Order: sequence, then C-alpha cells, then structure tokens
Amino acid sequence: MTDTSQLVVDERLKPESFGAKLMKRPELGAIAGVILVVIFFAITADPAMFTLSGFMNFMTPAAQLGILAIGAALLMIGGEFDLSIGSMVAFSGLFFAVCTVTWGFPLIIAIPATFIFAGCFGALNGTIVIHSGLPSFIVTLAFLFILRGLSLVGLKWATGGSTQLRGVREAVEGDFLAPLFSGDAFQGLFASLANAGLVETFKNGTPKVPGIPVEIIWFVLIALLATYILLKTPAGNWIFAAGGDKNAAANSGVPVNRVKVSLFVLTACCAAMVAIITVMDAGSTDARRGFQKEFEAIIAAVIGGCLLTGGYGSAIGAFFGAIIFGMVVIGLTYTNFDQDWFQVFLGAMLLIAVLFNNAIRKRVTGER
Amino acid sequence: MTDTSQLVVDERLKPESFGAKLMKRPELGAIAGVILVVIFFAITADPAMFTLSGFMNFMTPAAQLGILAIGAALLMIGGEFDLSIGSMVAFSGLFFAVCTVTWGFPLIIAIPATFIFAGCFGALNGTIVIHSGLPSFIVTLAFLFILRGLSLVGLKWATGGSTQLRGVREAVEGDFLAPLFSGDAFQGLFASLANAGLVETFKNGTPKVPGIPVEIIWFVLIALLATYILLKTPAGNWIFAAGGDKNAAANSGVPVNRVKVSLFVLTACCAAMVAIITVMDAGSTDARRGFQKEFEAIIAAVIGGCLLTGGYGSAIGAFFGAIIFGMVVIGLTYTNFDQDWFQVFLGAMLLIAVLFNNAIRKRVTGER
Amino acid sequence: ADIIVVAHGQANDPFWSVVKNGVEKAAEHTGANVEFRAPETFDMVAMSQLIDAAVNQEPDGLAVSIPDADALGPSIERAVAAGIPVISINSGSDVSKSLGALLHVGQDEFDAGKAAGEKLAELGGTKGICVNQEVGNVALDLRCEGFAEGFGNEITVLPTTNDPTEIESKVRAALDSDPDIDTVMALGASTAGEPSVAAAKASGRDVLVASFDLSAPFLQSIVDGDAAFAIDQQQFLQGYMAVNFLALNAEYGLMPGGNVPSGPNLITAEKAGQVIDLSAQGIR
Amino acid sequence: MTVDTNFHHGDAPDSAPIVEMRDIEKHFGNIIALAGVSFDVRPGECHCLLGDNGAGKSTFIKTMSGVHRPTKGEIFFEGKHMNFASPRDAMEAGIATVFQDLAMIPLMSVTRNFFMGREPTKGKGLFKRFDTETANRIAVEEMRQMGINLRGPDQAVGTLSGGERQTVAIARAVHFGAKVLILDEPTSALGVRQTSNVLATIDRVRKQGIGVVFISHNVRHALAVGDRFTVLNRGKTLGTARRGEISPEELQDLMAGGQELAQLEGSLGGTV
Amino acid sequence: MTVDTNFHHGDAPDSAPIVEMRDIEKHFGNIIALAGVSFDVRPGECHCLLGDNGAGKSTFIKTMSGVHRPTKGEIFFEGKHMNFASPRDAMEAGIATVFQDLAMIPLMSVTRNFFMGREPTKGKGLFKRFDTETANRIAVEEMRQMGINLRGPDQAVGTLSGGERQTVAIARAVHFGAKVLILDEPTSALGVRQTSNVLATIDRVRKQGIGVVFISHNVRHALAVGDRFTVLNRGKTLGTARRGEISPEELQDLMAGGQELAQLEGSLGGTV
Ligand SMILES: Nc1ncnc2c1ncn2[C@@H]1O[C@H](COP(=O)(O)OP(=O)(O)OP(=O)(O)O)[C@@H](O)[C@H]1O
Ligand SMILES: Nc1ncnc2c1ncn2[C@@H]1O[C@H](COP(=O)(O)OP(=O)(O)OP(=O)(O)O)[C@@H](O)[C@H]1O
Ligand SMILES: [Mg+2]
Ligand SMILES: [Mg+2]
Repeated sequence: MTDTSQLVVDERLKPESFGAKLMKRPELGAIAGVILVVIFFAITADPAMFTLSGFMNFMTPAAQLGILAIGAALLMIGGEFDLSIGSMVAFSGLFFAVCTVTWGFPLIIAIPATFIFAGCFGALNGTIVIHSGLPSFIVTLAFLFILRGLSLVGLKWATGGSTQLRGVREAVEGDFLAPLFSGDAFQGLFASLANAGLVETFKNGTPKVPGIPVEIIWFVLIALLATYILLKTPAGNWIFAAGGDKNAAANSGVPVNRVKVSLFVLTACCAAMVAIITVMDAGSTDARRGFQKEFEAIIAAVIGGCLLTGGYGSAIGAFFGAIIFGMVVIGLTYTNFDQDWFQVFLGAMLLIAVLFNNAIRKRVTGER
Repeated sequence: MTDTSQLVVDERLKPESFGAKLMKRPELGAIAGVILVVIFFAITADPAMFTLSGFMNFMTPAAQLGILAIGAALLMIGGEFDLSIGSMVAFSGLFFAVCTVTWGFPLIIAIPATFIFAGCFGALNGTIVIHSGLPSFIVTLAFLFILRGLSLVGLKWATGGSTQLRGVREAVEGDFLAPLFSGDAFQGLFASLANAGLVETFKNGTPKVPGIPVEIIWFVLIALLATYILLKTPAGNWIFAAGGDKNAAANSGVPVNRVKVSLFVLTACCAAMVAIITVMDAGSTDARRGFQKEFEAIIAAVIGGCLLTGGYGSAIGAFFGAIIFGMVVIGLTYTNFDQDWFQVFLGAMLLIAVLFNNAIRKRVTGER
Repeated sequence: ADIIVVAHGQANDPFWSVVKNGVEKAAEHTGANVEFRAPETFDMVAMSQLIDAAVNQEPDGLAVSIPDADALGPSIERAVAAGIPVISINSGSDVSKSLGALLHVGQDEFDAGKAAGEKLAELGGTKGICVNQEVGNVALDLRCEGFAEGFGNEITVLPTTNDPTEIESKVRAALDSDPDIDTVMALGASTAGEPSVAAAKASGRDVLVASFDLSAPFLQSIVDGDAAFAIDQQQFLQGYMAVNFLALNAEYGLMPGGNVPSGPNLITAEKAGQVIDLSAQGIR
Repeated sequence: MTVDTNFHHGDAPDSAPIVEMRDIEKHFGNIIALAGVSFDVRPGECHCLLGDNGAGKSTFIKTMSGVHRPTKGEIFFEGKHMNFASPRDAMEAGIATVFQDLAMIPLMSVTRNFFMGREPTKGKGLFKRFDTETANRIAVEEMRQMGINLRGPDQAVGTLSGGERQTVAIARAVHFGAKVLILDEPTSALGVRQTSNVLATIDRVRKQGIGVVFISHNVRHALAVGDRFTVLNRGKTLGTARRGEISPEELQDLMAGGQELAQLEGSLGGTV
Repeated sequence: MTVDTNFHHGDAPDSAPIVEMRDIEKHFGNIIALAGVSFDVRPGECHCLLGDNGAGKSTFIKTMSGVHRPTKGEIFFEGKHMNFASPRDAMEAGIATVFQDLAMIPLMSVTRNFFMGREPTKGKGLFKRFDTETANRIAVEEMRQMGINLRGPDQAVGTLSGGERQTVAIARAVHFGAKVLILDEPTSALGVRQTSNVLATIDRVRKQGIGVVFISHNVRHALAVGDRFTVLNRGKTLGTARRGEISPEELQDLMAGGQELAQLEGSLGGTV
C-alpha cells in the first residue's frame, strides 16, 4: 500500500507488440486499407497513377472530399449528422460567387462573409436539433432540400435565368488572397525542380505538376488541427463525451449543447471552405455542386473508423478514409476496366478495403 | 402484502387523458404530421388533389416508397441500415424482367425466383455485417454500388447494348398472377360505382379511377402485417431487443444474429416486391430504377418516428411517414408555387411536419 | 492508339450509354484502345479531375464534352498544351475552338430544345411543361431554356427525380391542376417520356407529348399516336465519329476541317417505326 | 501483495457437479482478466464467488454463461465437455443468469424485457402470437413477490429506479430458472425488504435442487445463504471453503485481497 | 400500506443549510415520482437519504443537482433562491454528484471520464491544451487511494469491472468536491476494502466542512457515517431523525416502507 510507483509491472498485463499499440488507435486503423488499395492499383493501374502528377490528380478530389469528411467526422463523433453539407457547398459557393462576381467584393470581404454566412446556417441547424430534440438526420435533411432549392433560386436570380454562374476566375484575378484558396502552391519550387529534371515535364517542357494544389495543403492542415483538438484539448474531450452519451456528459458538466452547435458551425464552415476552393478553381458554380457530397463525406468518415452512433472515431481516420475513397474513384479510371463495371469495382474495393482493415486490426490487437 | 388485485388505484399515478395514451405510441406519432400536411394542401393546392383520382395519384408513389420504408423501418428498429435497397430495386427488377422476357418464365416461377434472388443478397449483406462486425452502413453501401453496377452490366448483356429492357407487359399479359402485382384492383366495383355516379367519370363515361392500384393494397397489407409482427409476436420483441442493445439481447437469449439476417432478407424482399410491381406497371426496366430510394425509405421511416440508433419505432409510423413524404412531393405540383422553389418547400414542409408532430406529442404526453 | 473519352453523363444514363456504344463500335472498327469515363453525377469539379487524370496518361487523343467551359477550360487547355489532340463532343460547340479543340461533334442542347419548341408550337401547343429529371444539370437546363424560347408561349419547368412512378404522378398532378396545359416536353425518353405518355393518357385529355432522345417504348407511342415526336441528336455519332477522327489522326494525321453537326433530328410517326429496333439495341 | 492464507480448503459435497470449470483463463487483448480459475456448482447448493473489485468474478461467470469464450480451460456441463457458442445455448442447457449490468433494454417495457427471448405465446400456426395478458400478469406478480409494486407492466425499463430494474432481472432469472442460477451481485441496488426476499428466494430454489452461484461483496449476505465460498483475487482463485469452516472476519480479510481496511469509527464492528 | 411511524423528528443543527429543498414534486408524464419532499444539508454533516426501492431518492437528488427541474417546489442554495438550468450550473455552484448510473462514457478512457467537463490544461492562449500527464497521474493516484489499482489510465471505462467503474465516479466527485457532495448508493458495487475507504472518505470530507448527502440501502453503512437520517417512502418523506435518536432496527423497519421482511435463517440477525 505504500508503493507509489505507478510503473510497477502488473502481472495482469501481457506484453503488447508495438503494432498492436498502433492499431488500437482509431487514427491508424484506416492505414491498412490505404496500403491495400495502393497495392491493388500498383498492380492494375497505369503507372501514370503513381507519378507525381498522378498523385496530385487523385489527391485533389480526395482533399476536397476530405475537408468535408473531417468536419463530418467531428460532428459524428459528437453524436450528430449533417446531411446538408453537400447542399451547403452549392449554396455557400453561390453566395461566394455572388459576392465576387455580382457585387464585386474583394476576397478579404467575400471569404469571411461566406464563412459567416455558412456558419449561421450551421448554427441554425444545430439550434433546431438541440431545441426540438429531433434527430439531426431529419433536421439537416430538410436543409439538404432547402439549401439545394435556394441555390437554384439564387442562381436563377443572380444570372437572370441560368443555372450556372460564371466569371469568378476573372473577378478574383490578381486579388492578393486568391493564391491562398486557388491554384497551386509552391509553383516556383516546382518550376525549378522541373528545370533541374526532378519533376516530369510535358513534351513542351512545362512541368507536369505546376505545384501542390492548395486544397491538399488545407486538407493536411485541417486534419492536423482537428486531430490536435480531438486528442489534446478539453474541447476534444467534450466532443467525445457529447457523442458517447449525451446525458452522462451533461450530468458530468459538459456543455453538451454548446459543443454540438459549435460542431454544426464547424461542419458548415468546412463546406464553405470547399465551396470557395472549388468555385475559385472552376471559375463558375452551378446548382448541382456538392451533390451527394454529404453522403461521400460520411462514407469517408465511416471508412476511417467513425461510429455512426457517435462517441468514437478520429480525424486522421477520416483523412485516410477520404484518401481511400478518392484513390479508388480516380484510380479506377487509370485501369483498363470497362466503365460499365465502374460501380461494381468501386463497391467491391470499398468493401474489401474496410474488411481488410478490420481483419488486420482484430488480428493485431488480439480481439476476437 | 396479501392484496392480489393488480388493478388497485396507485396513488403514484395521475389520471391520463385518452389523447395522451394514444400519442405515446410511436405508431400514432406521425398522424399529427399527416393532418398538418393535409390541411396545408387543402388550403394551397388545386382541389383536384383531394378528388378520388388525385388521392390515388399521390398514394401510388407513396405506396411504392412505403413498402420499402416499412422494410427499412423494421431493419432500423433492429439496429441496422440497408443502403442497398434502391439498387436492389433495379437489380431484382432486371432479374425479374430477364426471367419473364428473356427466359420466358411464367410469373408463378418468375416471382418466387425474384424474391429468392433478392433474399439471397439480403442474406449476404446480413452475413457480412454479422461476421465482420462492421457497421451495416458501410457494408450495404458497398452493395449499393455493386448492385447498381451489376444492373447496368446485366441490362447491356440482356439487351445487347441498351440500358432499357422492355417487353415485360407483353410477356406477362394474360398470366393469371399478373393482376396480383400490376394494374388496379376492384375494377369491376369501380366501374359499377361510376355507373351509379359515385365515382367521377371522363366525358366518355369510363371512370376516372379505374380501381385501386395494387401497390396501395400491398402497402396497407404489409403495414398491417409488419405491425402485427412487431407488436404481437415474439419475433417483434426480438427485433426491438436486437436493436435496443445487441449485447443485452444476446445475453438474455435472443438469437440476435438470426433476427438481423432475417431482417436484411425481409428488406431485400420488400425491394423485390417494389421492383416486380414497378416493372410490370411500366412494362420495362432500366439502369436507374430505384435511384436514391434507400435514402427516401430511411427518410420516411425517420419521419415516422424510427430512431437511427435502433430499438425504437414502428411500422405504422413508417406508413404515415411514406404518406407524408409522398404527399408533399406530389402535392407541391398541385400548388401554384414556382417550381424552382420545389425543394425549398419540400424541405420546409418536412421540417414543419416533423416539428409539429414532435410538439404535439410532447404537449399531449406532458414530457418536457 | 490510346484514346480517352470523358463525358459528363454516366454510363447508366440512357443517352450516354448510346454514346458509349458508339465509342465502342469505333474502337472495334479502328482497333484503337479506347476508354470511356464519366463522373458519378453531373459534377463539373469531378469531371475536370477526370480530364486531368486522362491527360496524365498522355493518350493519343481525347474527346470531351464541355457543359461548363469555365470549370473544364483549364483542364482542356492543359491537355492541348501537353500536345494531346482534343475533340469536343455533345456540348460546348461555342467554346470548342477557343479552348483549342480541333473540332466539335454534336448538337447544341439549346438549339435542339429550340427546334423542338418550334415544332410543338407549330403543332398547336399553347401552354407547356418541361419535365426535368435532373435540375441543375446544365445540359438539361439548356434543353428547357431552348424549348421555352422556341415554343414562344408560357412554360413551366417541372422538377422530378429519376423515378418513373413519381414522374407519372407529378405530370398527372400538373395536368389535373391546370386544364390549360396541352404540351409536355420530356428531357429523356425512357425516364421522363414514357411516364409522361402514361400520365397524359390517364388524364383523359388531349396532350402533346414530345421527348428528347429515344427509347423503344416511346417510339412505339409515337407510332401509336400517343406522342408527337422525339428529338434525336444521333449521339451514337458523337462517340463514333470523335473516336474515329482521333484514331485516324493518330495514325495518319488526318482531321476534318470543320465541326460535325449530329442533330437535331425530329423523329415523327413516319420514321419512328424504323428506329425502334435500333433503339432497343442502344444505337439510336 | 501475496496473501498468506489460513484458508480451509473445503471437501467436495457428495453429488456430482452440474457445471464444472477447469483452469479457465480469459485474456482481453493484452489484459489478463482470469489467470486459471477452477470452480464447480452442485445441485442444491449455493456456491458464493467472492473477491475484491476487478478480481474477475463477472468475467468468470460470463464465461460460464456463454458470453465469453475462455482463452484456455475446459467447461463440463453435467459431466459432458461443453463449449457454449452463445448465451442462448447456455440458457437452453439450463443456466439462468443475472448479469451485473442486468442485460435489459432501456427503451422496452418491463414485460417485454422480462420475457425477452422466451416469450409466452397463444394461438396456433400462423396465429401464434405473443400472449401479452399472461405475460403482463406474470411479470407484475413475480415483481410483487420480490417486493416491488410496479405502477404498470408497460413502463419502460429505462425509467425504472435502479432497484426496480435489478429486481426485474432477478425475477426473470428465477422465473425461468433451470438447473443453475447465477446471480452477479443481485442485491447491490436493492432495498432491505427486496434484499431479504432475494436471499429467501435463493434459499427456496436451492431446496428445489437448483445449483446457485452467488456473487456478493457483502460478507453477511454471503454467510447467510452460502454453502461453499470461493475467493478470487487478481484473476486467481485463493481456494474454497465450506460453510462453518471459516469465520466472517477471515472471509472478509480474504475478500479484501489480504490488504488492511481503512479504520472506521462507528458501528461497523467486524464486517463491512 | 401507510406507516404508523414512531420516528423521532430531528432537531436542526446549528449552522445554516447549504442547500434547502422545499416541498419538491416531480412528475414524469402521468407518473408521480415525488409528491412533496423537503430536505436540507448543512456544512460538515452527512445527511443520509434512505428508503425503499422506487421511493424517489434518485429522482430527488437529481433535482438537487440540476438534472431534473422540479414540477413544483423551491430550491435554496446558501439561502438564495436557485433554479439550476443544467448539471453544469449546479456543479459550478459547488454541488458534486455521484449518480446511481454513474454518468460515465463507456468508450472513453478512465482519465478522460475522470476529468470530463473539468479538464486540467497546460500552455497558454492558442496552445492551451489538455494536460494528459497530470490528468493520468491524478486519476491513477485518486483511484489508488480508493483501493483500486488500475492497469492503466487509458483503459476504456466500458471494460472496467462494476466496482472499478463506480470508484472512478466517486473519486472524481471527491476530487472536485466543493460545498456539497451527493452520493447515490456509492458503495453498491464496491468490495469491502473499497467500501471502507469510501466511508472513511465521507468522514474526512465532512470534517472539512463539506455537506454530504448519502443514499444507501445498507443500514449499517448509513449508521456508520450518518448524522441525520431522512426516510422516503413512495415519493413522500416519513421524517428526519438525528444520530442516536433511532435504533438500527427502527431505521430498517422504516426503510422497508413498514412492510415486514421475509424470514431468513442464518446469521442476518437484526439488520440486512
Ligand atoms: N472487455 C474487457 N476488456 C478489457 N478488460 C476487461 C474487460 N472486461 C473486464 N476487464 C478487466 O478484467 C478485470 C476483471 O473484471 P470483472 O468485471 O470480472 O471484475 P469483478 O470481479 O466482477 O469486479 P466487481 O466486483 O467490481 O464487479 C477488471 O480489471 C477489468 O478491468
Ligand atoms: N424518467 C422517468 N419516467 C417515468 N418514471 C420514472 C422516471 N424516473 C423515475 N421514475 C419512477 O419514479 C420512481 C422513483 O424512482 P427513483 O429512481 O427516484 O427511485 P429510488 O428511490 O432511487 O430507488 P432505488 O433505490 O431503487 O434506486 C420509480 O418508481 C420510477 O419508476
Ligand atoms: Mg463484477
Ligand atoms: Mg435510486
């Protein structure tokens, strides 16, 4: 009883392998799936897929999806869903395009305005969910329809009848904030690398990869930040608690409602982020932007180990989940499979990746 | 201690109104929403909506959705999801069409074959979920893609290149089973009612409503049967238990795995049912049948009070949920609203119906 | 030769499956190694990424549809910059040249809609609905806009999903609630056209029904007099010609000097009978 | 922390054991919950399983009732080697269990929980259905016998008080009780009246020839009904004693894992 | 079923109560859980709340700690009228509670549960972060003081044994204990050593001037630490007695709601 050392070896513990320790973390569970998918495509796909440009090519959609998926994952860990993020991408994209094109605001105003705008809808979603006690599934579903519909109405209003609003690229050209949210980063570096022959070039000498698409950089930053929040801050603890058991968390003094509303705002802001990036990249927006992205974001989060019932998951898992999903979707086009079979392969690959993942984790951690 | 009468008035109970008793049942919760929606359309919509033919017109899609929704509701109460039912509608529709058109089987073979075929996939879904321990969301999602893809491949194979297989109507014409799964029931009755002037007629004297579309009858029958199973049989008890807490149920001796696999089979059979009805009605099938129906079915079940986390809900709730959803979708066409606003209204109506529902229930049962 | 086709419509879309059949036929005839790719839904961001993926493989020819020149422009220009011969198909005739494509095979959706609208107005239509099964798909929206312009009279767009039962009920509802509607324009024969015919029949009214694209049952309705006409852009050609040109270009450096219009082509009762079988095989 | 035990090892009673567990080990990943435990129950006896928190008692009885599969070791049921694949198997063999976490579904009613997995039916063939009236009647009556007057049999278990809920689980196990009744801390949340009813019930079923496994932290409860006492400590068994061979103080000492107790003022003389 | 009580009503201690509850009623839909209960706690005393299963004890303390809003009745905290909107409010006012259901998140680790809602941080500004090392150290140490040696602070609470889990909840409440400490059947799943530690802890914090509300079904535990005893029955209070004014047998009788106990053979003389 007087022994104060906590590090005394407990005879009730077996030694644990390093692998087992790693695989226990939900963050790392999805890695096995990534490896499997890479191996699959290394065998079946055109070698162009694993060149630098091929990598950027599949990472770009993965990053766009991933930014949404990380928001969705945090919200799912907190015990709620947001089905309106896909529509939110369209709607905040429209808002952003109207700000820049129709109203001619500079980015320093348009971007914060878009985030605030999206955040307000997120807060609205959250408030309705909290105060009605209804499942967030049904509340945000209503907003899926409402925001999608408003995007259509707004587009027609802004363009005088079309469902496509163009001219964003011209409107933001030369704005000092533009390079933060569009195009490729480190272009100078890549150009000199290309000159030095370290990056592949096209026949005409321009580098095949002009730089790192900004969304990839944002994606990594957001994943790191979300992981930091989840694992290293009190807020992270509250998110897990709110999702694990709402009543128990509230009874222990966690401000559950505040946590949930903040998560809805955060998710909406992730959607706004993706909207800004894609609208600036594409230079236009239309009424179908972000269609079904809510669904893909949830898929990525679940592949990455989040539980639909809340209270368990990780941002890094969602990060890898988005990469798996993005890699499979784009990767299949690098293979010789007939497009008719595309969905069959997509489904099969997802299933195999997740099953494999699961099997590896069970084996390594010794669960039965 | 010797008092054996159970009916002694307990001083720890307040008298409860009849309304409160009714509203406590999840079966009846969704009724308030139906009434609200009816009132809304009675005011805003063209009177044609609430004629007999208008009623049949919105009930037909509601019934098709409802058959899926009841299956989905049972599965959700049992704690699982099936995202593959929409694709299953397409795939089993294809199988049924191939049976009748390509292979020329009579319905007495084709229909059971289709159910067995769909059931096998349901069982496969269920078995993978049970044995891998993965969330059913992700497993059935894989099958969403796989079955959708297989439908396309199968259609091209069956037609030699087209995505539409036609000729079902001709193939089943005259089959004695056909009236059970297609067209309208009670045609004779409606014709004589029309003669008696009780049913509206066209100028040429044929009744505007030739009968009750069979899917409506199936819908009602299936809702009653599902309610009976849920509330009145041991199997119903097992479904609630399996969804409420898998471990607790298993520890109390409920054969959880068997229950869950059966529910997957049942859901797949509901999809096959809808497939058979729609294929026979349309006379053809194509690769996009049932697109996103899984989603709508879950929506209807949730409107009807099912919890996404399992263990709570009702078949009658899903019944009304499907009617609400179907009525809103079709009803908005009867109104004068600009159809660009369609999705905005759809979302708003769903939200209001569910909020209203919830408010009424809370008020009547005195929950806070 | 390696040729890649990137389209905005999916392989299971009845319209695009015919394009794909054309592509395959051309592959068979020319011996080229051809791949057809499309995003999962109408998604311009995803489509531009698919074009990028294609460019990375440095094929000998690239055929793309261009429903949104802003969104797809940079990717197409990158392909051109990389020295890949590009042909645009289906949509984008107006921007094809400026983006550096060699030529355009197709028909403008807006023009097709306009032609259909004019024809319907000529047949006596006064008030119409345009059944759009994928609102927000710019290609389909353009068809409706063209229809509105050609028709001249009042039209409303009826948004629906892909579900035939729902479409039938909604068209029925629209007809029931407004007795003045006498024209229904469907944007796809099998998804929207067939249910519209059924709804028109069930309403017991005399309604003009026309549709974009072809399907065997819809053509049968034209023959039977239940529908007015279908508007066909012979999309088989769009796939077939584009691949053929690109293959010839890769082999011999040949390329026609101008755009190839593949439609529009009105299929009325006289012609409908002949094309039913071809339609059932996915060629028309 | 080793215990120098002055524990009297008990002699085996005469009759053959219903369940016999030999050298059971159970590991969860790298956690060793049971490091080799042997145990048996004979008809008509109440065998108490005692021990400190985390000693492994619940894990052990879960292995016995088919919830966990042992990592090592053998189970014999009525002399035959057995490997329960699920709790349902164990139940069908005749083992009824009250788990420490009660295994109740909070959203379901008392009656539905009571009969979960073993519903009474009426009618025949296709019309065979859950006999709600009988079920309600039995549930209310069994609860009353345990000392709980329910407001109604359709109250959701999640809204019952802790003791009411525990009583449902006990009444259920006793009602379906077969050859072995396992009770994992059944009286922990019960009032005095309910506790004495449960102890009396244990005595009653034992007299009917059922073997009872009783887990408790209350020395007085264990001594009141136990015939044999097995003490676990840190996943290992410290031995088995028969009734009368061991004093309350000795037993309490063993249950505390041999560590001394905090000094208390007040009336807790001897046993806690 | 009415109780003809020979209960001695206690005199109020000298100091002013920290929390005073007057005529609290609580209804759930048509269920009346509390039908008018008055109660107070003073600094430095341990006030025991006793009663049969389903009497309303847990409902009552949940009202006190902000989980339920009373249907009728008033709450005074340090003399001021109070209406806690959430448990967090009550906590910030200085009420720490161990709920009967423990309010733990099974999937989260011991440390995370221990500090849930009140995480220790290190660093400043943007880099203010959860101080994992300190938290782990405190959690393990507090658990050890209660008599539980954890394998590690990162074990998920859902995989702890019943008693280990209960100890986490108690250690947490004591660690953050402020002006009032409410313990709802805190010793129900505990071993003898842990129980005596908890009783000793109650005694210790009382000496520090904290008011303790202690719910138990064990007459001996209540008598060991209680200064005043209030008995509930069927949602009503039967009265309050001071220590020494009531015998164990009388108290047990009241706790059973005045109904007689089953006859037991064995060593359970007097009190269960
Ligand atoms: N699923 C699990 N995963 C990991 N560890 C577990 C699991 N279940 C139990 N344990 C550990 O095994 C040990 C034994 O637990 P068990 O529940 O059997 O104890 P117990 O003797 O019933 O204790 P109590 O008297 O507190 O109920 C505990 O230390 C617990 O932490
Ligand atoms: N949310 C609720 N809804 C309906 N009834 C409830 C609810 N919570 C408690 N009750 C009822 O109120 C009564 C008092 O419950 P409470 O939990 O306060 O009892 P208790 O005195 O703590 O009993 P125990 O000693 O068994 O824990 C019980 O009969 C219970 O069924
Ligand atoms: Mg235990
Ligand atoms: Mg209680």
